[in-house]
Formats: sequence, structure tokens, C-alpha cells
Amino acid sequence: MQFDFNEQQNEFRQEARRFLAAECSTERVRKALEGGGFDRSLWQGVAEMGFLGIAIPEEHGGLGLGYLELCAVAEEFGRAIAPLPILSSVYLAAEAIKSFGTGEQQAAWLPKIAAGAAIGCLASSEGERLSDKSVRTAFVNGMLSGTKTPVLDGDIADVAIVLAKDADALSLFLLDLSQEGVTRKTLNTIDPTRGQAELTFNNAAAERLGERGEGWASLQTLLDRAAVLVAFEQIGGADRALEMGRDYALERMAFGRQIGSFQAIKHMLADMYVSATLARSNAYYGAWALSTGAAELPRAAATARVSATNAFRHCAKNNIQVHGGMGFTWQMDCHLFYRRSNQLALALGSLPDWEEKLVTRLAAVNEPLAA
Amino acid sequence: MQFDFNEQQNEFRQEARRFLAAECSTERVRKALEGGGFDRSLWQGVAEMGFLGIAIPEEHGGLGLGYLELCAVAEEFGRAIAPLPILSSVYLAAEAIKSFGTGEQQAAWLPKIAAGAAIGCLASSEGERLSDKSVRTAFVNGMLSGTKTPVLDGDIADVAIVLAKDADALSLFLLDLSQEGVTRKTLNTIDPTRGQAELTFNNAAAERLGERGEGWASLQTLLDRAAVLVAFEQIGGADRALEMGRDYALERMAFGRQIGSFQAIKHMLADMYVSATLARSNAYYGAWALSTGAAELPRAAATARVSATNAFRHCAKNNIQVHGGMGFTWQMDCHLFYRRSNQLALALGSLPDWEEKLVTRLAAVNEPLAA
Amino acid sequence: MNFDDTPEEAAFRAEARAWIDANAPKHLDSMLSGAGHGTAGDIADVDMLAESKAWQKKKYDAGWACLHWPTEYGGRGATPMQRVIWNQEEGVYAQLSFTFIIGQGMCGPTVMAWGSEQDKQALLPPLAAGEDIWCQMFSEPSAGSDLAGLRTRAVKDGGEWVINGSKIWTSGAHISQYGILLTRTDPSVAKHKGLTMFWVDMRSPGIEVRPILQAHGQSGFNEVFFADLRIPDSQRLGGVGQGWTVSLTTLMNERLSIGSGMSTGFETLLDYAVRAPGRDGGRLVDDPTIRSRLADWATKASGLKYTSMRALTALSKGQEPGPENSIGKLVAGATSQDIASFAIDLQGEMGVLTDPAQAAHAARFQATLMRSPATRIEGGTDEILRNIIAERVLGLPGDVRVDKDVPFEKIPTRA
Amino acid sequence: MNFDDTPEEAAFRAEARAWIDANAPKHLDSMLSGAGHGTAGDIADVDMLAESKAWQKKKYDAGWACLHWPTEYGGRGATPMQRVIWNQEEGVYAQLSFTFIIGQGMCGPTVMAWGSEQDKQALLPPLAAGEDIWCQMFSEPSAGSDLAGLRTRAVKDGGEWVINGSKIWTSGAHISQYGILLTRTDPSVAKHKGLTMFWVDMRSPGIEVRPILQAHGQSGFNEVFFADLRIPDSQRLGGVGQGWTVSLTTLMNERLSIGSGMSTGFETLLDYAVRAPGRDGGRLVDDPTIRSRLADWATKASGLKYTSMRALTALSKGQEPGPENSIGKLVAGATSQDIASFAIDLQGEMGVLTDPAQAAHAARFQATLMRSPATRIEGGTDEILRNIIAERVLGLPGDVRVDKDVPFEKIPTRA
Repeated sequence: MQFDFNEQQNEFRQEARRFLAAECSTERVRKALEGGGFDRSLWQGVAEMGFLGIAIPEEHGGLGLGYLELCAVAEEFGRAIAPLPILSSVYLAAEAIKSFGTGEQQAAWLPKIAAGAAIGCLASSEGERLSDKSVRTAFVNGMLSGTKTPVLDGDIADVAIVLAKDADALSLFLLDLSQEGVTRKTLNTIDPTRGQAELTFNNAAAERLGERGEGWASLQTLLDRAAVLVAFEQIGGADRALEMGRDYALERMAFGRQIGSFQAIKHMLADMYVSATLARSNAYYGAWALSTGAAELPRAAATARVSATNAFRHCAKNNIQVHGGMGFTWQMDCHLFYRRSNQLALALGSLPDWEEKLVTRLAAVNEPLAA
Repeated sequence: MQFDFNEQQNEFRQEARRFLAAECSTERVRKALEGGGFDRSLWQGVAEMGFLGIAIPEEHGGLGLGYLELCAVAEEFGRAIAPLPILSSVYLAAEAIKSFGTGEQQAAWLPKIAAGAAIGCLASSEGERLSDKSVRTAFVNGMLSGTKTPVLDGDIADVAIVLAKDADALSLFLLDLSQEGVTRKTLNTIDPTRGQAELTFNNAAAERLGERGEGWASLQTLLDRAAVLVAFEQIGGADRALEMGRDYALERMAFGRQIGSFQAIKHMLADMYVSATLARSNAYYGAWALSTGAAELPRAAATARVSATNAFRHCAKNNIQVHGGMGFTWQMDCHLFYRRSNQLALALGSLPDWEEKLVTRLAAVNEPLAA
Repeated sequence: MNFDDTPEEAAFRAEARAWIDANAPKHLDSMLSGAGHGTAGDIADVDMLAESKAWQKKKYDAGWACLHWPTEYGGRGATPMQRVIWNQEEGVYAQLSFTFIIGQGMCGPTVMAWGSEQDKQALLPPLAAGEDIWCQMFSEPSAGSDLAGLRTRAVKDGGEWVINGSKIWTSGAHISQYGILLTRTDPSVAKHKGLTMFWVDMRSPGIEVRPILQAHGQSGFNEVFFADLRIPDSQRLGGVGQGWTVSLTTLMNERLSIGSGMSTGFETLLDYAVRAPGRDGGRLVDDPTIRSRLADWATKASGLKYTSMRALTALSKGQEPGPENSIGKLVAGATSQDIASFAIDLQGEMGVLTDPAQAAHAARFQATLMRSPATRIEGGTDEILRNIIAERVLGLPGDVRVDKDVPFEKIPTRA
Repeated sequence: MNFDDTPEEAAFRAEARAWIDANAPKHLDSMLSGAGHGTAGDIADVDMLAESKAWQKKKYDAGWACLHWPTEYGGRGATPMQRVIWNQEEGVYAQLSFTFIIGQGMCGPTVMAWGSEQDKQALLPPLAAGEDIWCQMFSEPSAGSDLAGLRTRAVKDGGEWVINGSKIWTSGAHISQYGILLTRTDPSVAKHKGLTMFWVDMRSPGIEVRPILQAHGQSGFNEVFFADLRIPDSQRLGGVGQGWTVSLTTLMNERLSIGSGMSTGFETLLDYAVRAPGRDGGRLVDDPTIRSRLADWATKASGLKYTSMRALTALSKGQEPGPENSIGKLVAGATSQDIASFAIDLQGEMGVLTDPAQAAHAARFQATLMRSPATRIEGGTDEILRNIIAERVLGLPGDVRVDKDVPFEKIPTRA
């Protein structure tokens, strides 16, 4: 049994951690928060480290490594709450193009994404909880028309993976956002370090990505894979929030003692550790399924997603509580994690949807013996 | 504003408390638990105090007082975790006969119930969560046939209020359990101080109670009223469990200090106090609605029910935790409250049903302005 | 058991209602009705301070300000129950009193209990009239829950005190004319024993007020810095070294006013759930997956509402509401955060948006999500409130105190 | 990342599997598969003690007993990973080892670490063979979480010790031949310093064992009373006054064995939910009202499972599993209680029934409901476990100790 990252993967993770510690301090995150816009130079630095192309084949400019390396690095991006479109561009767009794209489509976009020269995004939501019945954006004669909102990183993306009606079916499409038929409106969000936009397509040229009619199924596959990667961002964030709380509880004195000596605080932190640990173990399960292409992936992904969403929220929320009044100031970093925990909880579809997926998938496996 | 019991009602409560403290100690409750069977002499004592006929009109042998007096006394029965069929006989059967019965039916049964000479019960459940579609027991030519299970206090009751099919509708029926067509099977239960039975009717003579076809609606009314009364039993039990925990936390020493000086224990007890207090306030709301015949009763009853069920369970469960290993011994009384908290949570239909009723009723009141 | 007024209460209510109906600033109605969800919203268009002062002055002139204060200081000498009735009748316009709450609710009573007659005559009527705004300067960066650990020093210099140090979480300091200030005058005795209280003119030299930007991007609070601020000894409230006792007068009033009527947000959630569409075309409230949580929160909201009715009943009988009121904030704080989190999940990916024009239900839940962490901290953290309930209501022992009877300057400040 | 055996592990697994397949008491299969839900159930028909001893002896004779013990004391000298593999392969038959867990898992290692060579030779092989059953006598009525507060006195009398006092929660004392006993030999020094450990023949005069009836109506534990029990000094384990250190050997093993693989009950709930009918004719699992809670518990169950996989991976690399394992019991205890409560609610009024023949799903949830409060207490309460995690994993300070460095006899025993 080797239910852990191996030495090489851990070394890769360390490299990411060192890089992000040096280049992506919370001061830099704050710049994005405080209206500094997209940090393109940081993005270029990340690209130069090869982090954007970890799971992209070498022939398309990536490192050609596996998902475990990507998971390890995702954890570090989560820990650093990096203000970067890695979720959209790497976990979603690159994966979509790699999995469903033609050789031509891959050659056109993957090298650019790996190099950080193009940013991808997923445009699926249309303003309500998504279902395969509710999609209104339509593909007619090579053109897409409709409105997608919110689109994570849609404010800065160069290319979008779009879910749209394809006559009587749903397909995925690849759409270059630099064309005229595209209008973008930036939206205010609880986590401005990862932008949101409304994208309107008015007869915008698009090409099918993958088979016609496979859009919904492909999207689910894509979301499952991304859920594992995001779970790693979430456990990275949860761990850091826990550490911040722990450190503050050791340092802050009240009533002549460290506040960490009060059981109310100790036990709050212990419970944070418990949820972060369970989430980590579930994320590893997801990583195993993702990296081995196991049939358990749908179940493992939903498990990792629900667990990590709850854990990051729990840790980020209680980290503020441990900090007391200071924890709610702008100057302390606690709120950056609180914001991100909620942003990640809503990306890829929110908790109720994933709870439903999880139970449906568990119930399918556990067929009644007596039926 | 007088959102409280008045002096006279409180005096009545005190009388019940004094009586039960003297006559219904936990030693006496244990007798029932340990197979001593129904404590008929205690029941007779309760009847002589008039407690069984509080809300029964004087003309039928009761005290002719109001529901507030009954609520106050119910709280004391809950506090004493009395091993008596008061829920079945007083809150359900007497109420059913009083509300829906003919003058003749009332004259036949109410005096006996008030005097403790007859015990009533409600036979509605047929082994699954009850719905108006699932009833199989049927009334044909003046005779009832079918099986009701579990029936609280069905092992000792003399008369049953039965929900049954009445051709294409549902009605309530009054059935004398002393007749031949009735078979009883005693069932094992988590709280043996309040017995459960399976009652089988094989062409047992019964008479309609109330209008034909009103069975389901009448049952709901009956359950709403009983829910308020049971909520008072629950808050009485919750309060006593909280007091037991508090007293133990003050008395028990560990690490050279009272265990109540540890925040883990202090805060657990504080949370118990919070849930018990919210439940009490909700129960008062229910009492107000019940006693004034307010249109809010369905909502108030469901609120009281859900709140009190959660509070009693919470307090009974954590009372054991405060007591540590001692709390799980047979000799300590903690488990009596744990058992009763679960028994009362399941009587009248369990939490999911009441949660559904509560939300449905709230949603009906809060109609959208914009619709 | 009833919710009815006594005849006297009914008469008072009728009088209050009639006066409010005739005098209230009704042009603010729609704005005031929409507010209160943690966002400034469209309030930005109105000069709230001017409107607040105007309404307060009007009330003062007609004898409706600071109802429970004695008439000689600008109040009405009303009973606690009359004050409650007034608050009920004032309704949305009560939001115009927020600016004065700390002054009238906490500072005023402290001055009234501990100030000289001359000070009371001079300071209280303008406070009641809304001409002066007051702030309360107690908390410090290193003294929050452990308030008595404060370090702002006051040193006697002839007939004056010289103050150095800083305060934090001072609501309204930037618009205040006066404040009450708790200082340490003797670090060589046990922490609670070396404190002294003063009232201060906020326009004095040596005071600097800086707003604190909070996590949700707004600044409701300030830091206040004192550099050789000089206060005459006549502005002392209570004896030297008696500051802790004096501060209890203030804090008892704070706990009361913060705790009362705090919302769980359940009503907002229910309102949303009956208006918003569910996944299958019906109403959101009919979605069975949300039933259990709605029910749980319904009982919490209802439980708090009827707990306050019970407290009012006790009040009307002349009893004092106990520290049980702490449960209001404890329950409402955590519940409102849970509800906000749940509600944004129901909005799916749209839940991340915060612009009232774009987000569901005017972004109320997003605003609450971002504001609610503070609710669980300010005016007593959840942990302090549980201690209060455990100790004052249930009679459980206090935490073990390692700083008890230790001279303040000997208490460790670093681990 | 994989779940695969190394070639060596695979070979060991194959050998174990083959031996078990050839030798296991398969006539017990159906009974053992149905057990484990807190009820004795139909186990009553079988002489479990005899069956347990027979299976243990068989394993011993073939070299499969106490795998991690040295061969000279009746073990196999196996690696920790081989022990894990054995446990996986033993499957339901592992239930037959419950009787020996305390002896082999806790008492044996203590004797091995602290006993004389002569004692080890004499005592350990019969324990490994299942001929002797051992019990552990530490807890006392007034010393539970605060174990070092125990008061059972041992007084030296020549070459013997005279013991008076009592122990509680002694699992298996009524069927034990031996036990280890922690006593106080010096009440005039600080509590942890005055303790001494012994091993005891349970058939000695002066020992009385009384079963404790527990809240769920069963007696898994005993009280043990000592009246002038005499033990030769040669039965001392470790030095006089060294008892606390000796006990840590025992307790480290306890925490491990109780924590590992404890069930949340989620699998049972899922099994129930896919078999039981829902309200609208479908399966219960398709009832949308239960989705969210099922999902939450699913992640807890899964999280514990994969946490133990991570611990096994660490074990296979030669690392020691840390106190992180405390989370297993902490999570499983509370979760199993919540799940049981939820499941009986789903059964409506029938949920109150406890007879496996009458109640749904063979009354498993009712049994768990009644048993689970003990799970949250025994072997470390939830509160102690949170302290352990906070202190040993996160490095937070211990609770303030008022009994530290105080002579034991001066520590207050009444409020």
C-alpha cells in the first residue's frame, strides 16, 4: 500500500510551495483583492515554472506528468490562495481540450495554455443551478448565441468551453473570446481575487468540442476531475487557515494565558483539524481515482468535493473566530481565506448539487442484495 | 403582555411537582423499567389529584380547567418522566372523545378516563410512517378489522381511538378493547416505562367517533394539540436532564477542580440551556395557541414539537456525556431520560414528519408578495 | 397567557403611535424598509446623520427622547415597558437612532450613575437631543474579551491626567463630540483594581481617530490614539481605581441593547424560499431537500422571538431581564451565518455574486455572509457568552484564573 | 499512489489467507456476519468463550497468534504491516479475538516491557495461546479521565504489598485469570509520582468482581474490589513510583486498538436506505430529504477509512501512527449516535421498538442508539480526545493544572 504521494511528487509540491511562498504572498493576493486586477506577471512566473502544463502532454508544451503532480501543486495554490485563473484554465479548459478536442484543437490551444499565453474558462452556468434541461445558449450554423453567467475568470479568459444546445441535444463548444460577437460584463463577487463575468454571445463563431450530444456527459466528467483538483486547493486552504488559527492561539494572551489554553479555543481548533484531516484523506482517495482512471472516480470526486468544501469553510470561518475582533479586520488575512472558501464552495456547482451526486452514486453502488 | 403562566396556574404546577416528587421518584420509574409492569396505584393517585381530568368538563367528572393548567402539569409529568399512560389517555383519547364524540360517547368514557378507571390510547400507526394513503385497517358493518402497531400504552388501554378506512374515506372510531375480537401483543421498546403493543382487530365492534370521512383531518387536529402537551413533557424532561448535568458538574472533581470549571463541560451545559430555553419559549407559544384556540395552532404546535424534541434529545444525550462513565450505568438515572427523550421523539410521528408539517405551514402563511 | 397590553400600556401605545404617525420622516420609509441587511445599499443617497439628528431633535422637543431617563436630563421618566412599547411603535424609524445608541444607551447611564451633578446637567440633555454623539472607549488591541487587561495609561499630573495609549473597536468615534474612556492608573495592583474611568471631549488635542477597514470592506469602527491627552480630574467618573465597577454600569447596558431583537435571518430565508423558484418549477420552499434545515432554523427564530416575549413579560412585572438574554446574540450570530451560507449554496454558482442588482434576493445573503463573522465576536464572543450563561445562569465555576491577584505589570504578555 | 501489496506483503497475505481458509471455524460464519451491532443477538446460542479459546489455540499452535510478539513469548515476530494484513484476512473471525484484546493488546505489551524475564516466560505464552485471559485495572469511580487521581492504596508489608480499594470499567474481569493493577503507593507526593504497577492473579483471596449493569441493560464491565489483597513484590512492574510511566505503555496501545476501524454506522445506514421503501414507493435512499445528511456522513465514513489507509501507509514505511488516530473514535462515536437517532426517526413510530424480529433492519439502529453514548466516553471521552488532538498534534498548551506539583493528599476532592 502506498496511499500517499511519492517522494518525487512531494518534491514537486515543495518546489511549488517555495515558489509561491516567495512570489505569491498574501500581500500580492491583496493587490488583486483591492482592485489591482489580474496579476499577469505572477501568472507568467507560474507558467515558467511549468505549473500550468503539468498534466499537458509534452508534445503540446506541457510537462507530461500525471494528475498526482497536479494535485500536489493544486494544494499549494490553495494554500497560497493564489489570485490566478488556474482552476478555469488548467483544471477545466485544458482538461476539456485534452480530453475531448481534436488534434488540431489541442495543438491550437494547449501550448498556449501551458505557456500562460492563453487563459481558458468554462462557460456553463446561466444564472441558476445548472441542469441539462435549463440550457438556453444555442449553437446554430457554426454560431453561438446566448448569455452565460457567472463565468469564473470570464473577465480575463481568451478561450471558453461553452455548454450549449445543439439542435435537440447538448454539446460542448470551443469559442475564441477575442471575436466581435462576445460581450463581457465584469461582476462583483465575494472573492475579487478570482474574477467573475457575464459573457454574452451574439452569433459568435464556435467549434464543437467532442462529439455532438455528448455535452452534458462530458461536462460531468470534466466537473468530476476538476472537483478532485479543487478539493486539493480546498485542503491547502483549510490547512493554512488551521495553522493561522493555531499560531494565533499560541501567541495571543488573554487573562494572563495563551488563548490556546482555553478549551473552547483548543477544541475548536481540534475540530478544525479533524475536518481538515478527513477532507485530506478523501481528497487522496479522489487523487487515486483520478490518477489511475478508476471506475470509482465519480464517487471519489463527489466525496472529495463535499468533504473539502465543508472542511475549508469550517476552518476559514473558525479561524476568524479564533482571532476575535482582529480576525475581522481588513488588515489580517483571515478574510482572504473566508472569501476563497466560499468562492470554491460555489465554483463547479454548489454543495447541494454535489451532495445529490454523491448519494446517487453511492446508492448505485450499494445495490440491495434482497431486491 | 402576560406571556407566562399566571399565579394560579403556577400554583397548580407546584402542586403537581410536589405530588410527583413524593410519589413518582425515579426509583418508582425504575420499577416500570425493570419489568414491574403498569404502576396502577400511582395512576390512581394521579387520578385522585384530578390531574387526568384537568381539561375535561366538570359534567364529565373533570376539573373543567383550561389547557394552560394541563400544560403546566404535563411539564411536571415530563420532569418526573412518569411511567404512566397520560399521553395516550389524556392528551389523545380524552381529547378525541371530548372534541369529536357524541354526548353519549363523552358520558360513557370521559368520567372513567378522568377517574383513571379507564385508559385510552390512539391506534393509528400501521408499522410505517403514517400517511392518509397507507391505512389498511377497515370498518365494515360496524366492525373493525386490521392491525395497528405500535400502539403506545396499547398493552394496558381499555379503549382505543382507531383510524380506519370507512369505505372510500378515513374516519376515527371508538373501540372497547375488552371485547373478544381484540388481540394484543406486547412489544419491546427503548422506553419500557411506557409500553407499546400491537393490536389486532378481528371483526371488533366499534363506533364512529366524529363525522365519517373526517378521520385524517381530526387526527391532525388531535396530533397538533397533543404535540403542544408533549412539548411540555419534553421541556420538563430537558430541564431536569440539564439540572442533573449541572449538579454533577458542580460536584464531580477531576484534576483537582470541579469538572464544571472546564470550558468543554461549561459550554456543553450552556448549549443545553440554550436549546432548553428556546424550546420552552416555543412551547409557551404553543400553549398560548392551544389555550386560546388561535388559528396559529398548527404552526405553533409544529414549532413547539420540533423544538422540544430536539431540546430534550440534546439535553438527555449530553447529560450522559457530562456524567462520563457513571452516566452510562444502569444505577444512574441518566438513561431514563435518554430513553424517554427518544420515546417522545417518536410518539405522535417522528421528527421528519413534523419538520415537513412545520415548513408547509410556515410556507402557507408567508405567501410571496410578488406572486 | 396573552399578548395584550394592559389598559395603561394601550393608552401609552396609542399616544406614541399617534405622535409618530404625525411626526415621522415618512419620506425615508422605503429606504429604511429595505435596509438592515449589512449593506449600505441605497442609504448612500441620504444624509443619514442629518436625518438622524433631525428625528432625534423632534422627539426630544416633544418629550419622546431617552424615554427611561429622568425628565431633568432630557428624558421622560418612562417605565421599561413603555420604552419597549415605544420601540415597537417607532418601527423602521428606530434605525435613525443607531447613531445615538452607544451614547444614550451606555455612556449616558454611566455619566448619570457616576458623574457630578454639574456634568449631568451640562452633558445629558444635548445627548438626549441628539446634538452630541458619544462613543465608548474600552477595548484595546490586546484587551478584547479580557477587557480588564487594557494598557492605556493615565498618569496624574497636578489637577490633570495625562493619557497615552490606544483604543480599538470604537464605534462612531469619528463623529463623536464626547466619549467615556477606561484607563489604567495603577499597574502595580491586580488588573481589575488599577482602572479609572473618565469622560473626554473628543475634540481635545492629543486624540487621533482612524477608521478600521473591516473584512467585509466597510468601516463601522475606529482606532483612537492618545498622545499626551490631558484631562482635568473633574472629568473622572467614579473613584481612582474604581474604573472596573464603573465600566460594569456601561457593559450591563451594552449586553442588553446588543442582544435584544438580533435577527437570525430566518425570516429573510423564508421570504426568499417562498419567492424563489425551486428546481422543478415549483417554489424553492417546496424543495424537500431544504425542509429539515428550514424547520430547525424556524424553531430557533421563533424560540428567540418568544424568549424575548417572556423577558418582556418579566419586565412588565417589574423583574429585571437576566443574562439569559445572552442567548439571543449567541443563537442569532451563528444561525445567521449558517443561513447565509446555506442560502448562497441554493443559488448555485450565482451565489458568489455580491451586487444587489445581479445577485438573488438583492444580495442580502452575501452581505450577511460577509458581515456575520463579526456578529459572533463583537460585544462578547460566542465563547464569552457561553461562559456568561454557564456561570451566571447555571452557577458553574469561572475559568481557572492565573492572573487573579497578580499585579498587572507581572501578568505575562507573551507565551 | 496505490492500494497494492508489495510482493512480500502479497506473499504473506496469500499464506495467511490459505491457512485461515483451511482452519477457520466456518460453522460460525453466519452468526459472526450478523453480529457487531451492539446486541448480543443470536450469539447467545453459542458458547463464544469456548469458540474463542479454540480459535486462539489453533492460531497459536500454527504460529498465527500475537503476530507482532517475539516468537519466544508465543508470537511470530511479524512486522506491523503483516499484522494489519492478518487482521484484514481474518475478517469476521477477528470477533473471536475480542476476549483477548485487552490481554494481548495492552497487558501483554506492558508485561513485556516491564516484567522480569521469568514472568515473561511464564505469563506471555499462555496469554498468546488464549489459555489465560487478562484484564486491565486502572480506572476508578473517582478517577476516569483524570486517571492519575486514582486512590487504590498499596502499602508495603515486608516482601508483600497490601492492596485496598476498588476499580471500575474492568472489562472481562469476571473471566480473567490475571490482570495488571495500577495503585497509589505514596499519597504524599504529586499525583503522577506516587503510583506503582503490579500484575495480579485474579483468583487471589481479597479480590471480588461484580458486574456493572449498564444503561443499555447489558454488562460489559465490572467493578473489582480489593480487601487486604496481598501481592509479592516480585509482581511489581517497573519501579516503585514509576507506575504512571508504566501505564503509558498500556494506554498507548489502548488508544490504538480502540480507535482503529471503529464504525460510524454509515454503511449500515446506506444498506438500510437502499433496502427500505421510501415514502413514495421508491427506495428510502431516493428520498431527497435525507440526501444532505447521507452525504455528510458518507464523507465522514470515507474520511476515516482513507485516514486509516494513510496511517497504514505510514506504518508500512516504518513510521509510527500518531495521536491523529484519536480522530477515529471522536468522529465515529458522535456520528454513530447521530446516525442511529436519524435512522429511528425514519422508521416513524416503529422506531421505538427494539426486538430485532419486530423493528426495522433487525433493530440495529436501536441497539446503536442505546450503546453509542458509551462510545463517546469509554477509552477517552470526546473532550479528552479533543484535548489530545489539540495538545499532541497541534501543539496547543495543556489545560491549566491546579493539581500540578501538589501532594496528592492535598488535592481537593470536594467542591
